[in-house]
Amino acid sequence: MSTSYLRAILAVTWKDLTAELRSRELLSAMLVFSVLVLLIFYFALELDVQTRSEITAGALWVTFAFAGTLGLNRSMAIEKDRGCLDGLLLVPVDRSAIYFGKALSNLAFMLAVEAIVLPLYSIMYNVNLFYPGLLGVTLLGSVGYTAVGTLLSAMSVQTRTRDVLLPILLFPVIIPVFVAAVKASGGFLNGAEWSEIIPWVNILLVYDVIFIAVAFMVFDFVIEE
Amino acid sequence: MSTSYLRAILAVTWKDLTAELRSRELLSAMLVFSVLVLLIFYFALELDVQTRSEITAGALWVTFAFAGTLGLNRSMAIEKDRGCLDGLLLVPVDRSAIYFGKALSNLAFMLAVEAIVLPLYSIMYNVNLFYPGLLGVTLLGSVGYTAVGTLLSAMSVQTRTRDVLLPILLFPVIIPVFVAAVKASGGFLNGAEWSEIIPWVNILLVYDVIFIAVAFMVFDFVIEE
Amino acid sequence: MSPQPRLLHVLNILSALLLAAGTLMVFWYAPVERVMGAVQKLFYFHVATAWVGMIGFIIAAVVAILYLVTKDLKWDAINVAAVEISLVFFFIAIVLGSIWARPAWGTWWTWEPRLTTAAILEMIYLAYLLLRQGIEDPERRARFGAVYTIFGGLSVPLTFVSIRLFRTIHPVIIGAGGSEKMNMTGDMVVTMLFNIAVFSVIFITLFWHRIRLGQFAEQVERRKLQLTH
Amino acid sequence: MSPSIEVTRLVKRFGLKNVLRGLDFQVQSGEFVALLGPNGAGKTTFLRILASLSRPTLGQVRVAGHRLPEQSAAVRRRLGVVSHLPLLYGDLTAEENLQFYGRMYGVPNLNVRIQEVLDMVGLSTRRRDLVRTFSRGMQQRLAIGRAVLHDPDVMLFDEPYTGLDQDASEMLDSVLKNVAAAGRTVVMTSHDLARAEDLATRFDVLSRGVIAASVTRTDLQNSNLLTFYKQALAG
Amino acid sequence: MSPSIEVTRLVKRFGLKNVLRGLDFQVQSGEFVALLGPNGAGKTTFLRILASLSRPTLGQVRVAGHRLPEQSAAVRRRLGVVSHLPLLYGDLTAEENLQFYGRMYGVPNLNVRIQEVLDMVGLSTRRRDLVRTFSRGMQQRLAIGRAVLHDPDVMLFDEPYTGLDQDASEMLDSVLKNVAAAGRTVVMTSHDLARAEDLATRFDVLSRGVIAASVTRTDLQNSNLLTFYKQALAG
Ligand code: HEM
Ligand SMILES: Nc1ncnc2c1ncn2[C@@H]1O[C@H](COP(=O)(O)OP(=O)(O)OP(=O)(O)O)[C@@H](O)[C@H]1O
Ligand SMILES: Nc1ncnc2c1ncn2[C@@H]1O[C@H](COP(=O)(O)OP(=O)(O)OP(=O)(O)O)[C@@H](O)[C@H]1O
Ligand SMILES: [Mg+2]
Ligand SMILES: [Mg+2]
Repeated sequence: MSTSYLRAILAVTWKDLTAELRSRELLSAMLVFSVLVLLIFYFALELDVQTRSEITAGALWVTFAFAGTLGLNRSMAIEKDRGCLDGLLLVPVDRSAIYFGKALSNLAFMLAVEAIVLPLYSIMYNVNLFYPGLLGVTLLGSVGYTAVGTLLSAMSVQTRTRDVLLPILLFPVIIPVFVAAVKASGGFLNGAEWSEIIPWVNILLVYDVIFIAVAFMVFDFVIEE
Repeated sequence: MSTSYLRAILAVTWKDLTAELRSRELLSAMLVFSVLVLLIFYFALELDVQTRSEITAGALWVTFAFAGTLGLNRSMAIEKDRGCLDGLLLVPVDRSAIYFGKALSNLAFMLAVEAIVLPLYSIMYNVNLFYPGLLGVTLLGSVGYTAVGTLLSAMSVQTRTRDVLLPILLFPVIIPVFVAAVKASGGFLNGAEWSEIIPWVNILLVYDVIFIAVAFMVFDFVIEE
Repeated sequence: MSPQPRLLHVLNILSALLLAAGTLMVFWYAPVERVMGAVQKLFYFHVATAWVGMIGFIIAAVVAILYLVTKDLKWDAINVAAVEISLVFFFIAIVLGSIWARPAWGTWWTWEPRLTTAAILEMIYLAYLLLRQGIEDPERRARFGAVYTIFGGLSVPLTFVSIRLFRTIHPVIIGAGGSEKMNMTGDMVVTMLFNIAVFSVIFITLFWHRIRLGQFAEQVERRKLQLTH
Repeated sequence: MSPSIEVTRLVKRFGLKNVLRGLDFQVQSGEFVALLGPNGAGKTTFLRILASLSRPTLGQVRVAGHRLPEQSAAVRRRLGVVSHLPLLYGDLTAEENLQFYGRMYGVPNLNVRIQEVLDMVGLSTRRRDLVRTFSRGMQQRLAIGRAVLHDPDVMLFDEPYTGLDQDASEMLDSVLKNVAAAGRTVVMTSHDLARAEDLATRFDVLSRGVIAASVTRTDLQNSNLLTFYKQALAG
Repeated sequence: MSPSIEVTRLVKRFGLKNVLRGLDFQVQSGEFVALLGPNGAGKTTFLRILASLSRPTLGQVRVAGHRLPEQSAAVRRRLGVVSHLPLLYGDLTAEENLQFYGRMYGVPNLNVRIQEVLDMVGLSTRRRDLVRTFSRGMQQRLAIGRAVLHDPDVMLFDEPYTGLDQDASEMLDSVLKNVAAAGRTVVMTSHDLARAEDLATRFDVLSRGVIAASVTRTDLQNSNLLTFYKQALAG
């Protein structure tokens, strides 16, 4: 990887972080939204303590998925605002650099949100979530999620229905990552055998690698008119 | 109500319906999204048949709430696109006419989605959902939801964080309607006594009336610059 | 900048004295509760902070109406002040309740309707802050803030009502420890009422300070403006 | 007769920045004022306040005899506005856009009027096309059609010539000349001094937050608008 | 030397609508072409294809010796584009926007260059302000600064004078004159024939999907651009 390629990636990430650190709008919105999703679940599903502990992993990942969509949408909307996407298209760097730059900043936002939602959930539902394994799975899941999410948000933002299209494109594609993450997280939470967990972690790893590779390869087609 | 007032309301609703009927983008997006939410729930929560029947009402309403946000957001984004909101502000009709016009078209979209999700859910999970009471509750809940949602989406679209703000503003405020709708729907589904259901229906009614009245009164302040 | 009015000075001192008195009363006057022991002392602060927090939210809604009617930004300053202070008090109430819940119920948090309602209330007003953050024009910020606090104010009492129903239809069994109804002795009631009064005074004092802070910020802006142009 | 627009000591502040600083401005009916000034002078800000789209921080504003922002409803009925954005729905056709606005303004004989307006702005053949497929100039044409649809008394036009081709510019020239002749009031911003000189009856230069200079066409007679403009900015 | 831009039988279709219908176009380095044509003629569509922002439906396009869309990466390095939108981030300051684009283009001595560009477009004092608070003309100035930041060889400017005041227009005049003199290629659309006549070395009229007429400045000498333009459209 040449230095100019790296510099381009960092320039994209840096721009997103600068804008966000100035206002901190996106992060706070994603956070509040996550907590709201958890609250809504409570009212809707009225889960008693027992079922609840069984679905901790599921509830967490649904929350991450929704909050993540929010973040992805906004991060791409910024590119569309004053025609910036055209500006990016005109730039003489490999399009994959733009992809990695956006994916990195999206991942940063997602991890920041998770870093607050996990302890909060831990207090609210009185479960210990601080297993290194669980944290690892969270990281792996988030990587897969943003890898695909960045690609698809770049697509959806170029359509007329951009406000609504992202979750529709993203959710079905992400299901394998989602299921694997839920299973693996649940395994760690319920103290399952390592041998039971490892297949799910493997799936996550494989998917992350595949998704990143494919996204890397097709991003050119997506972002070009 | 004067005829020019009525005509203005209908002009706004008509415009939204025309645009939507031409492309059917929003409706199809809301529908696909609803189905996806149901699927995600299925994977995340892995509900067995029994718990599932208990949470049917909750799952349905979570779905409606999320799909509804999608619709509201898009319906207001259209107004913001080429400065149309300014165009609406310049028009010499009572602002409440604009509110009712938008609320009507939003309600129409929401009911259309529900009219498809309900039978679909009924097939997917093999539960009978065709109780007149349940349909009535769905209507009441949707009215309350769009009454507040239209107002708050008019606010959120005028902020810098418009892509993300609506659910954050809407969900906490709508909780009473949401809880009442879940409870009443659940009551009908589980064949509860009428006397147990009636308080929730009353809450719904009261809320619908209050929310519509207040929204009517304050909409002027929201849409004015 | 105007110096602190005399009454505010008096309030400062009064708040400090009352807080000391209230605390003394909690620890020396009120009896130790039989079932829960010393943790129960948190109760007085818990109830008092929750109380003033709610009052503040109601004040915010009332002031919001005043703002919309008069369009005087003064009311907006009061509206923000009320929400911010109440948010803090209410947060303290939740934290205290949480600390209390740990020994009482064996958990920091449980999904009991009242707690959930409290959490939602906090969320409404956090959303309010996010809303304001996203708007630059002060006048519009004030208007939207006012409208939203009115909806918040509507949502609060009705949420409580619906939660009541919630409980009567589906009694929720609270977590591990279980809770017997406290038997409040007369001393306890007196202590509780006194502390509510104490925190009300503290609330008023802080409220006043916060409003003044808003005015100072406004003045600083105006000075800067004169300097830059 | 009272002036059509009357602004006294208008101040508009964005955060810390004073954009308008005690601006005074008067227009009689029948006057055609060209509002000139460098980029960022505050022309758009000022027109938006006159159009009741933005609120003054301080100061009095009366348009068509009504106070702003209090009586904005009465003012809006008589206003025609062209702004930097076209204020059109991309997902509706040209015709549907005009239909919608026509209904909102309660325009009588709407279909006839729409035909007239479409002919005027030269979009009759494109009436059934969605506005989002329009080129920049076509959107601007339709925006002008929208602004004059209800035959307003007071026209606030912010750089209306943007993106218009020769034909459309000539069309707009004649529209503006006609309305001014009919006793309507026009306030138009423009960076095209030659065109302004051609059309307007009065030239006001907005600079440093106030009307720095103002001259009528008759007073300008033996001088040149560009020189006048540069002097106003310098002084 | 091969031509800087070479377009053969270019067709662009939107759905059923043929916007460009077998257009041929050639520009040598050092030429300054003014691309004229009525609203909706397809000027923007054409420039977007040259800028590799849109794909031709049919036909060959070569820019700076490279084929589009296949070798677009090589082309983009040498392009400077001003479009109808400013292509700027509203949540970043003027300076941060230029910094970002400068890094993406790998501009050497970036900070010095940014200072130069900001001075040129007259936004030095506003460098720390967020772009979304800029007036229309200020955004256009910065968009021009962005387009020339990396000192491109081929400039595609779509109505670059939009919203610019007197000063900024003069600034752009001199920029365009300099770059053309330095052997760079410029293709500019404009509806302002006087200005085009002043600057360009060649005038092409786009009409009904093809270049309907083309004339160099020397050939135009004893005629008038407006007459030429009208004839081209009529014929
Ligand atoms: C809306 C906000 C709240 C109000 C108005 C409130 C008020 C009260 C009152 C009046 C009591 C004593 C009477 C009774 O036992 O029913 C009480 C007890 C208690 N509250 Fe709260 N509270 C609020 C929120 C919370 C929260 C958020 C928590 C915990 C996170 C909490 C934890 C507790 C605990 C542990 C008790 C003792 C219950 C027992 O005696 O077993 N409260 N609260
Ligand atoms: N929302 C805002 N926040 C902060 N400053 C603003 C805002 N809107 C406008 N401004 C500032 O107000 C000043 C005037 O802007 P305005 O758009 O009125 O200028 P203008 O005279 O129309 O310029 P142009 O000829 O470029 O259109 C500018 O300095 C601009 O930066
Ligand atoms: N996405 C699209 N879908 C359908 N038609 C389109 C689309 N984009 C442009 N057109 C059509 O292509 C034609 C050319 O548009 P273009 O924007 O290139 O015109 P232009 O010459 O730049 O006009 P102007 O001078 O008004 O900017 C127009 O008739 C327009 O309606
Ligand atoms: Mg302007
Ligand atoms: Mg164009």
